Amino acid sequence: MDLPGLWNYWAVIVLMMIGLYIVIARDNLVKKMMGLTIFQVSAIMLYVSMGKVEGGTAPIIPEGAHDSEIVYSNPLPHVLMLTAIVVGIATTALGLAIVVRIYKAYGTVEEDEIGAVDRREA
Amino acid sequence: MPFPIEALLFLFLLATAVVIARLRDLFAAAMLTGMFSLLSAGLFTLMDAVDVAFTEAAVGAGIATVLMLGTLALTEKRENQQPTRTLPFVVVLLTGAALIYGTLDMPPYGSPGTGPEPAAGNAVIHHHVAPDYIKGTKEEFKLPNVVTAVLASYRGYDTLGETAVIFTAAIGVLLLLVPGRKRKSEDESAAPEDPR
Amino acid sequence: MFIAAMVGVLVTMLLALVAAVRGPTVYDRILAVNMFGTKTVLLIAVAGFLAGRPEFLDLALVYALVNFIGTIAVLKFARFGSLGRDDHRGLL
Amino acid sequence: MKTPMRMREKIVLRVVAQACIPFILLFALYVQFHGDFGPGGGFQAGVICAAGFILYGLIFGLDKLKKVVSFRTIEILVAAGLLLYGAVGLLTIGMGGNYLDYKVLDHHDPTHGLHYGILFVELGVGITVTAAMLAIFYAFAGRERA
Amino acid sequence: MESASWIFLVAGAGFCVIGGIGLLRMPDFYARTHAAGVTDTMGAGLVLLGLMLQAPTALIGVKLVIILGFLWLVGPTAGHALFKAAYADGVEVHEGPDIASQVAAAMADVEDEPSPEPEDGDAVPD
Repeated sequence: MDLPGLWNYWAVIVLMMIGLYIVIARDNLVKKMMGLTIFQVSAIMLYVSMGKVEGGTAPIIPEGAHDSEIVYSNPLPHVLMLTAIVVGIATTALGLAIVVRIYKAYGTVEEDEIGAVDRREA
Repeated sequence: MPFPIEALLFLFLLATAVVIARLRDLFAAAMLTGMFSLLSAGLFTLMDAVDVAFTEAAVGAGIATVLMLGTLALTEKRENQQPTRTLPFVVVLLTGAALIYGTLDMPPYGSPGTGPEPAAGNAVIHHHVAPDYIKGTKEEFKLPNVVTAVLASYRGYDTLGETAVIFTAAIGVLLLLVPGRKRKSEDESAAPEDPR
Repeated sequence: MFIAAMVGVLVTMLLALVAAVRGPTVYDRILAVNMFGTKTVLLIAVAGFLAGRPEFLDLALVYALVNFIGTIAVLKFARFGSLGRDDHRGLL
Repeated sequence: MKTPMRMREKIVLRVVAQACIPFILLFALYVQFHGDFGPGGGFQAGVICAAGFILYGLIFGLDKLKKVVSFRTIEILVAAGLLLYGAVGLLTIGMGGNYLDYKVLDHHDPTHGLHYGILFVELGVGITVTAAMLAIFYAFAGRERA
Repeated sequence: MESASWIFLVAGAGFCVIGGIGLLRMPDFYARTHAAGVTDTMGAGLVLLGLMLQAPTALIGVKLVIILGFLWLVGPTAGHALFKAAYADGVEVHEGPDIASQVAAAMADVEDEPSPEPEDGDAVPD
């Protein structure tokens, strides 16, 4: 253990901030969705890394070990994040579908150009 | 020993994320997103979250890449050049600093949940329901996979809700993207009538 | 010795990452990403043995499978710019 | 020169895909029903199953995939999985328990009841996820460029 | 048994690294496919073989065999498809003019060697 014990949170936060930067600083909507994916993965990583126990093993009880004392990592974050991933892809798909519709309506997926079209029509 | 491997994979992840942020070729960025998902799935495995890794690999690298490519096929493949802006950068730096300040009270990575008080080196997360779930899965369910037991039974309502969300999202995508289904089915039913 | 294999796989992943970032043509990138995927399969397999619980090899199989599907999708997109069509223009 | 090359291009990928896809679907079933014992479960199995069909669609074309699994089937299955999940809950109420209280499913041995409940609930999740992912793929791949 | 497994593991890791270096150093795309193919078949094969020799139960060994079989089936197929797609898309055979002239000088007879290969349907780069 040479690194400080909180290194995992810091790495996750840097990752999260890269995702956030893509979401707020880029105009391209598809790129924004990619940033959202990065953000989502890092949020999941935050929870999963909290559930890790030093010297623990995956929360799947080995055969014939029902009575022995094995340290397991915390299964609760795994369960919550498992569903979060699938819901995440579903919502990503919805977002991408909206992007496709926006492209059809405006002919562009760049946010500033969409704003320009809106202003012209208003 | 797994420790440096995880840190190294984190470095790979960060590098990939930075490259995704900088690339203007969206097609290459989509490929790198798939790679990013595979990497994070590997990291999940090293953190003992086998089921999460399973899902992330199948979803993130498989379906998400296909979806991104499907979107790119219907829209532009390149991102416009845009001026670098300072405000988002400042916002991100401030948010990151605040979050890092927030982690200072967190238990160190991998700390077990021993001891009664949430002191340093004692992760509260391992205290409340998790030990009960593991014990219950062993004694009541007699199933090896704790995650499945919690997912389907202890937190069955959650999972029902998540399934409903997936259902809703699928319906939403169909409503948004499948054009004129009503008209099309009328056309199909009208087609046999036309020759008559 | 699992460590040696692990280090080898990690170094290869790094090299593939560099190639994926650098790759002058689209196909170079696809090649590097594909190679990266197979290396993650090895990583998971070796990591299971390293952690002393090699039961989770299903994961590695999923990685291999997903990697193949991703490569085919990317390739189809790169060639034809569309995913659904098969209008006898030849497949990949 | 062009035409025979295309023919050959078709052959290698198609043969490999034909060899792989049955095993992918089998693997999805394994993940679905082995989820109690190893890593896996409805979510993962659903995605893998959908990935198998998507591979078919990528290699043989969306039209052929639609002949295998029609759009109408997908639409029905998306709802059917969720309804199966809900129906298990209603069944447990009907058998005298609480909503999603699987223990009452087997009067002799509550543990078996739990196993049945998990099995059916995971099956419902698997069906919904498979169908939802396929529906999304159909929606994206079936659309012509604007 | 154990030492044989170690030899396989180290050799596999070595092949992986060599392939990775090749991926970066090879002059053109088609040569790079060969480098990547080395890691997919030799590297992965040897590493998995080494793991197989240390498998604690038969089931794990069988799973490793399945993974190996799948990798060997799918890796060359993906490489083949990639090769074809790149060739059909007109990716240049030689990138650096320097290397091109060197190769041309060195093997004047085999100059057209890379181009007939993609037509050969079974020639999977490995």
